[in-house]
Amino acid sequence: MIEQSVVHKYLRKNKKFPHIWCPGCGHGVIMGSLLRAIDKMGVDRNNVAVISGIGCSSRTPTYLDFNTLHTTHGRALAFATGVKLARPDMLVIVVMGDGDAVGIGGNHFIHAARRNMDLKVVVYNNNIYGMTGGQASPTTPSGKKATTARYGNIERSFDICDLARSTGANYVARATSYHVKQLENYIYKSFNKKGFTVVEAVTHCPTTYGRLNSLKEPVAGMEFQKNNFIMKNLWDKLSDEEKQVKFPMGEFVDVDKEGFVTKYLNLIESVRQGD
Amino acid sequence: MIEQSVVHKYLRKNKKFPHIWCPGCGHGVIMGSLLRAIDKMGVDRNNVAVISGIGCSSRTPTYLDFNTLHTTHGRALAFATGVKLARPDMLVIVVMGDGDAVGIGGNHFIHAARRNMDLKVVVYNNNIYGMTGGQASPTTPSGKKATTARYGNIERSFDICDLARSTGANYVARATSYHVKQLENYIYKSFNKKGFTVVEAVTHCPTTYGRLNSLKEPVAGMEFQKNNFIMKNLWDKLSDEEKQVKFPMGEFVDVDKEGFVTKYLNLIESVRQGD
Amino acid sequence: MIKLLQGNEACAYAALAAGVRFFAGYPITPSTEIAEIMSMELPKRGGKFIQMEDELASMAAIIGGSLGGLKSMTATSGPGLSLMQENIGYASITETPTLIVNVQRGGPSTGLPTMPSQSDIMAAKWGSHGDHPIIVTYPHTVPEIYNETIRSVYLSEKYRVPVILLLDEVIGHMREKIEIPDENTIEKFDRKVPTVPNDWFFPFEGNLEGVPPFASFGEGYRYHVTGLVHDVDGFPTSKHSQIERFMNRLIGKIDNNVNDILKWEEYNMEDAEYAILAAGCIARTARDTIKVLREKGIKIGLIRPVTIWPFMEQPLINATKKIKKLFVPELNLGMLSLEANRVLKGKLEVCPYNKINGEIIYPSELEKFIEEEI
Amino acid sequence: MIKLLQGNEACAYAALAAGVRFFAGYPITPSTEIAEIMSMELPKRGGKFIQMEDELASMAAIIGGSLGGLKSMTATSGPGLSLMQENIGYASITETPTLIVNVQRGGPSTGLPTMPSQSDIMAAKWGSHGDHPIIVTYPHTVPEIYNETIRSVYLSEKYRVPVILLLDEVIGHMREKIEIPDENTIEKFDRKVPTVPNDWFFPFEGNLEGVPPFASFGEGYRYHVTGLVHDVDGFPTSKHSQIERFMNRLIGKIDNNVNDILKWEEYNMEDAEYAILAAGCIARTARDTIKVLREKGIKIGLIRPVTIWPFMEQPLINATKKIKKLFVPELNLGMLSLEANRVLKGKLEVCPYNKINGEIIYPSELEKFIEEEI
Amino acid sequence: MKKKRVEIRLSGSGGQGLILGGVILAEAAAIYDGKNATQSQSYGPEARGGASKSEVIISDEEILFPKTENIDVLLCLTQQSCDSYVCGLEKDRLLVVDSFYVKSLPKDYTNVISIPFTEIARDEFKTPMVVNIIAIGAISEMTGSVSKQAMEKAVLSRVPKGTEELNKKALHRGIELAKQYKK
Amino acid sequence: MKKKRVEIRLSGSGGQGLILGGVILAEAAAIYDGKNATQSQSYGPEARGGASKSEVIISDEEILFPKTENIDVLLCLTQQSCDSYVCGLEKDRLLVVDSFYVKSLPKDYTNVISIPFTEIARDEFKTPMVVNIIAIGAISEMTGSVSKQAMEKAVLSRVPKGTEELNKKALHRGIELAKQYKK
Amino acid sequence: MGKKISFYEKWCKGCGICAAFCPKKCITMDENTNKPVWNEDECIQCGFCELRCPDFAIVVKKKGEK
Amino acid sequence: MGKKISFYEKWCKGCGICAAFCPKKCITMDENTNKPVWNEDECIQCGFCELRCPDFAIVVKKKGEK
Ligand SMILES: Cc1ncc(C[n+]2csc(CCOP(=O)(O)OP(=O)(O)O)c2C)c(N)n1
Ligand SMILES: Cc1ncc(C[n+]2csc(CCOP(=O)(O)OP(=O)(O)O)c2C)c(N)n1
Ligand code: SF4
Ligand code: SF4
Ligand code: SF4
Ligand code: SF4
Ligand code: SF4
Ligand code: SF4
Ligand SMILES: [Mg+2]
Ligand SMILES: [Mg+2]
Repeated sequence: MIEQSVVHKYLRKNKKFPHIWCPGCGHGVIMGSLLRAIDKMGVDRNNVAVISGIGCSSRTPTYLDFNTLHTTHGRALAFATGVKLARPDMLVIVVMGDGDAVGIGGNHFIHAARRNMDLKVVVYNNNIYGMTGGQASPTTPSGKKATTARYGNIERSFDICDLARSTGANYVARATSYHVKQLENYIYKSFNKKGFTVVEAVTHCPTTYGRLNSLKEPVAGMEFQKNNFIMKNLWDKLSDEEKQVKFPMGEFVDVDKEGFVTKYLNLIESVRQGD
Repeated sequence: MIEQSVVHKYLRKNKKFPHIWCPGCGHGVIMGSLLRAIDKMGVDRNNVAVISGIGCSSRTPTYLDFNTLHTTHGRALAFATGVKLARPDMLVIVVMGDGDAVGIGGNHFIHAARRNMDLKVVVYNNNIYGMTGGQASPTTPSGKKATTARYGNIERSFDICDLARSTGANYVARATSYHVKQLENYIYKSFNKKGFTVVEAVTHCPTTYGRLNSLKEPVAGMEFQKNNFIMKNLWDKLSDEEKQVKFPMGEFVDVDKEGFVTKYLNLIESVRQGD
Repeated sequence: MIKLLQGNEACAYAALAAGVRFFAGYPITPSTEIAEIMSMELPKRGGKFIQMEDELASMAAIIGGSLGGLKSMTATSGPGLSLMQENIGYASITETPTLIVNVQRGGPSTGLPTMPSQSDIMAAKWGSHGDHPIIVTYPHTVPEIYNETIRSVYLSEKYRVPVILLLDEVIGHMREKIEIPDENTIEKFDRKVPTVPNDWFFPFEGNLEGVPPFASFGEGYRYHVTGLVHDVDGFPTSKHSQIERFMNRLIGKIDNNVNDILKWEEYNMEDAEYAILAAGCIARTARDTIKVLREKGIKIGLIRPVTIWPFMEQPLINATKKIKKLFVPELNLGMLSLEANRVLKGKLEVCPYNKINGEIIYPSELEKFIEEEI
Repeated sequence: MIKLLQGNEACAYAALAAGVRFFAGYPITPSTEIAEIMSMELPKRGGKFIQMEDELASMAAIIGGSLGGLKSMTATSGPGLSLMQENIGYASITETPTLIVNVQRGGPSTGLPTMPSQSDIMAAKWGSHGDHPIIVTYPHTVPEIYNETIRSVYLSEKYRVPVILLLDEVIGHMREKIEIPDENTIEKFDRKVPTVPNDWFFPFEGNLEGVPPFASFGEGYRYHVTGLVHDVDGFPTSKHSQIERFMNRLIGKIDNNVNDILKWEEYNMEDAEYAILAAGCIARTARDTIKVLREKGIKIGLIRPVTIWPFMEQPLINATKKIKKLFVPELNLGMLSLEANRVLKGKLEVCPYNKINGEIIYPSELEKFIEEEI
Repeated sequence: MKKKRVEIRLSGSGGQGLILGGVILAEAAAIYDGKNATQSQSYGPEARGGASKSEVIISDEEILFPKTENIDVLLCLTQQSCDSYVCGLEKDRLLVVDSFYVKSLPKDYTNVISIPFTEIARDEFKTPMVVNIIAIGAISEMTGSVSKQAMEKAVLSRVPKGTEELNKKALHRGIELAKQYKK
Repeated sequence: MKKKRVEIRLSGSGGQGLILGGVILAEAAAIYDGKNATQSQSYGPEARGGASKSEVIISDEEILFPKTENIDVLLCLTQQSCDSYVCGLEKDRLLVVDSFYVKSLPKDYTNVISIPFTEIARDEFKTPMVVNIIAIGAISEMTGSVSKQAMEKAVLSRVPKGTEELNKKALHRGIELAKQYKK
Repeated sequence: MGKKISFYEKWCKGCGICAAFCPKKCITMDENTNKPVWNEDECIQCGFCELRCPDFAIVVKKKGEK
Repeated sequence: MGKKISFYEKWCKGCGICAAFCPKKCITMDENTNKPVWNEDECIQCGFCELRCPDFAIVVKKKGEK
């Protein structure tokens, strides 16, 4: 007998599996972790929305049996804000690519964080514009190649977790498509919090980033993660030199500031009592 | 004989003075400091551009005898990026309101900082949308009133300096329209640096923010600054409680990371040598 | 209750009366009053107001709010309309009811922020890239603003289409007498919701009129919404036959229901030999002008589109059958007159009168123009 | 040099040959190759490439670049075009030469990102709010893309106006033979610069043709540029007479120079009884169709607009004088046919053939359609 | 002065409350007198600090064209507003100015009344806040387009709580002034 | 096979280099043989991982309509591409498949040639990289639309430095195969 | 495929991730089919191949389940 | 306006800032004109009234200049 995993429970039937992602694309791994985290929540799936922008990563909602919304490039958080305000009880999950989240969508990102809008963000960060074929994204590391940075990227890159932290998110964590248990765990923890939360899921794109930067094999991308991402507390102890080549993961922020939705519902309450 | 100040040297002749700003509006004070800083630079005024978005503050360029550009709301940094790349030697100054800079323009702000684009930003922060009549801006403090926040603002506000710092600016400082000598000094220092620099000029808008928040008299707005803004090193020593009601000013960042323009010119150099 | 209200105020109160419970917006002259009132009034009714970071986000948020089950709107002016265009197209292709109020000011670009204009008529229809269905309405008095706001919400919900309610600086800002109906007397309409079990629900399968029932998020119909061209099941398709079926239904919704959507008024047209075609504040000028011209013995009437898009093709042809000349005064370089020319196919002469200097057209000038042309 | 180039490649190389030295853009299918080539090639020529954070910023940056003295361009597709609209209006009102390449794909919204369409024709003209001058061109072969890119840069600089070069997915992505001229043989044109001393310079005072000379930033003319309506001195005005003068010149620049701006081609029209009006990839279909129909004895020709906006009003009227029926095949719901109807005023029947299923029109289907209609 | 359509322009500086004044005039006519009325005002940067204007049209018939074309009365509370807005007034129409602020009267106007609104507000009412109410009281009386009762109701429904009596007095003082200065 | 317009569709999986193959064929015809040629390919998500296609039209005359309408030859290097793209081919036209990957041949096609391109590449050339060159060698020969010299020049101008000899050999091996398998 | 592992072959894209990171090295990629093959005896049912498969092609039976 | 201070009266909007923050309190606002009036004798030419005037209506002669 063929077994099913929890993941399969939430995949849409007859929706053209296998999915469109390239062989070995990390996006599938993240989607699996996301689904396991949702499953752990034990919520009614009618009360879950998964919202995305445009990009390879943003194809996620297509496959999932929830209320799903595939919006315009970079604007997912703004759409999600509307959904959340209309349905304050709904678990509103927003999945975005790095370009989607902090490239074209950067303003919505920092404002949703500032408002502490009660949205659960998972950024699939492959350090590149995958869907359009490998142009530099705001997280492409300096010196790395992209189809619009053939001579090596001269721009600096955003640290998505740091941006989320400094603009006010309640919960911020990072794991990779290799560190799949941590990833699931962080996503799950973020779902249990109010306010704006961000989990950065570092992932590998063999087809574009990989091809241009000697990580063409899916396994190579994950090897890189395995060897170079270390827990934050260990990373903190590294020398400055080592810090240049290793990357921290773990939980960066875990606070409980009041979210926008709570505040607004309180406002309604008080205005109505004032009547 | 009627004397002229250095400021008058740079004002456009016959351009409808007095300017359109309300009586006592802090924007005029900031513009004065800006002009004195430019004067100190001793640069050829043909080689200075002053670029703005839309808002009361963004009327600044209209009055100044440089290459001036009054663009669309929130986009000044993107326009300025083009000007700077076309004219790498030009001193490109970007003046924006708080709404312009970190409201609608937030994405350009964080990306210009990330790129360390060689632009000299002065944000006129009056904590409100002045031009349109007093709607909440992303810097309106929580609890304060605005015409779209009659019940008190439930959103948190951005700390512009912190946003500039965390996204990579080379120089970040804050002064107020009351602390006019510091203001001039910080602006001057920023002009002498490469890369992205931000001076936040905290100012008062008697007409909108003031009217709605019991600071209707211009003098009251400046009194508030005088009493509540203190130098960063002193502020750091305050108790957490005191920190809630006082505001730090001074220089927050002063580093010398390579700016985008330098990097691009080097790229051209190396590509051409490669030929 | 009789009140003296600004056009923008009437618009906001009408939206509330029509059941709008979500507003997301960004301030811009001359539309800001609408947002300001909504920020005050919505919480009283349990509704939600949010000032977004820009107009792109505002349009996105109201689509989200609408999908979440709330009647949703935004308000803006020219520059904001341009910024909303991408997401207006998204509302079109996803068939999400949304109301966009656009109070016109002088363009292009920042243009003349405080002066009247009618130059967004074309942008309202064609601004978003690609063929997309849209309805545009344009009242001319404060009481009509009230009614048209309600009708626009209604059309938007009924046809699952973004509706742009055009106002202009003149009618948006002027105060006028209006008798406000009791909110309870206002016709209630609710979205048509699916009536089949979950598994049988095809979210984008049109009924006879072409409009699918609308399941809000959270109601148990877990379907997919995308801005990609999609099949009846909501999933992206690249099959040419499915694409064609989808596009035909999308556009057909409007094309097949023009009679229901179109609204226009005729004044003094019974015996008219000449006619004016005008909308918004200029229709007010035209009506005054007609009074004077008629006193002088000139038989002239007014045709006033209330629904601007789809354009009143057949009604205009019918109304002008006996007309010798059609005058089209506008605060733009000729937008309604382009349409009139297209529709009338040379059957009668179309005389545009275009004013773009930031001022309304005065009855005296229109009178003079018409007298000279006759 | 003979090469096999993609349309997008030809566009990029032509822009370089035309002297474009600044490109700011944001990737989007099916236009991305243009940005990719520019990022490689510009530094070699001392030019600047920057990938901006979005399309709004891209359009803004090239306006800045152009004001700084570099010939500047961007490239995008439908959704990006929508996002650029506000700043395209800004380029119009500030008269800043800029080239926007828009490679059309299926809309609305995200639509059909990899399929051909011609549905941005209207958005190219009307997308930005307010009346604004703009020129739109649309070649149909790879060699013509090369030439039209150069002509578009030229028109943009000459008339100080944003030019939108429309391509479509078919011609943008196909590879075709092209003989590339030596860059040195390409006609050089430079901006007309002021010839008066600083103090005497009125930056927005039109010469006889309506186009003011253009002083780049840093050249000693310290003037003011604003998106507000402004007077000849560049400063905002709210005087009605100045507004009117300004707007008339702005629009007049194009209206008074249509003969110079318009370009179109006629094929087999000498003895034609029927005609096809088609542009871009569909003009290719039409030319093949005409061959077949002519073999069958049907006297049919093609009128192909190369400048799409301003529309070829008079040339179309002239070319169709003896024509019985005009066929207008398009990959949209009828955009050129709307214009044809407007211009021809019922003088001959306009038969649209609209395909919106993501596929190009095949010669065989067009042939069948025409044969049935004749 | 009895006309079907009366056009009134109130002008002054931003803070003088003339927008509210116009609204009260229009509400008096439209809501309490059962006539038709429209009110509009200038917006934008020009309205900031400098001169500002508020226009009221009152008519027994439906008001369509909503802008003033033949102003019957122009009120100017400051010199700047007088300079800016007098151009819309025919030479023989009524011009009412504040005698304290408007020192240099425009040439050739034949029907000018100069009233010390500001001084009266300051001296008699001890607050400049009522200057707008005094002024519209005078204007309503001069044009005869709105009834005293209607004006009173409109004023009371619009002014801040606690200031009703003060404003009512101001209104009546204005009406009195009109009678006193009427030519 | 001598025709004015020859339409060729090359299909396989993303990594097999058929886009380049198509470009080389078209360049050979257009640049080195002085004919006209166009090349186009499928884009988008469908092109990712799964089946991909590249189309070449070669003609003595000007090529206007740039898409295939009457395909003369279809090459399929994988089963998936064969399943996806065979629909455009008339039953009597030439279908060339890789005998290793394409096991289930579409029904009713009367003109099918099955060649072990992949195996030859692996066994004789020790690299799968040349499979596209072998295949276009065969196709060029079968259609007779491009000269051997032109093909050689086109291949040499396009392949990475250092692999010229290898690819030239692969090309000739393809041409040979065509002769060998020709019916 | 036996007791411990269920394998959805049709969904597998042959990326090799499962094999590369199996702690017991009990997965090998079949050279011809480019699909994984399990040596179930060695498998400790850690579940990592399932968790890391981007295509949901693997289900590992939980330890103890039968 | 004498030696130490030049005052552009036409540009002054009467906001009172100069008067409020003069360290020597030597500026008063005229009640009728709502414009500042200087008591130049007290003035130490610190320049603050010039620096803080939002309307560039004040020029303070530098100390020592004549
Ligand atoms: C307005 C707009 N601009 C550009 C695009 C083209 N586009 C589609 S996806 C994408 C980038 C995707 O990158 P990312 O968000 O990192 O997702 P990934 O594909 O890497 O998962 C771009 C630029 C678009 N669809 N819309
Ligand atoms: C796209 C667009 N949206 C909105 C506006 C309207 N608008 C003009 S200025 C402004 C806010 C100005 O606030 P800020 O930038 O803080 O400047 P201030 O006036 O306070 O100096 C707004 C919303 C606009 N001009 N364009
Ligand atoms: S292009 Fe990259 S991100 Fe996109 S599906 Fe392929 S591997 Fe994944
Ligand atoms: S509204 Fe505020 S910011 Fe604008 S000019 Fe007046 S005081 Fe200054
Ligand atoms: S990880 Fe999954 S897709 Fe990759 S080879 Fe293993 S089973 Fe196949
Ligand atoms: S469950 Fe663990 S041990 Fe077993 S095959 Fe998978 S990865 Fe290897
Ligand atoms: S600070 Fe300037 S504007 Fe204000 S009162 Fe003094 S001189 Fe006048
Ligand atoms: S210069 Fe200084 S002391 Fe003199 S008046 Fe001005 S502020 Fe006062
Ligand atoms: Mg990415
Ligand atoms: Mg502000």
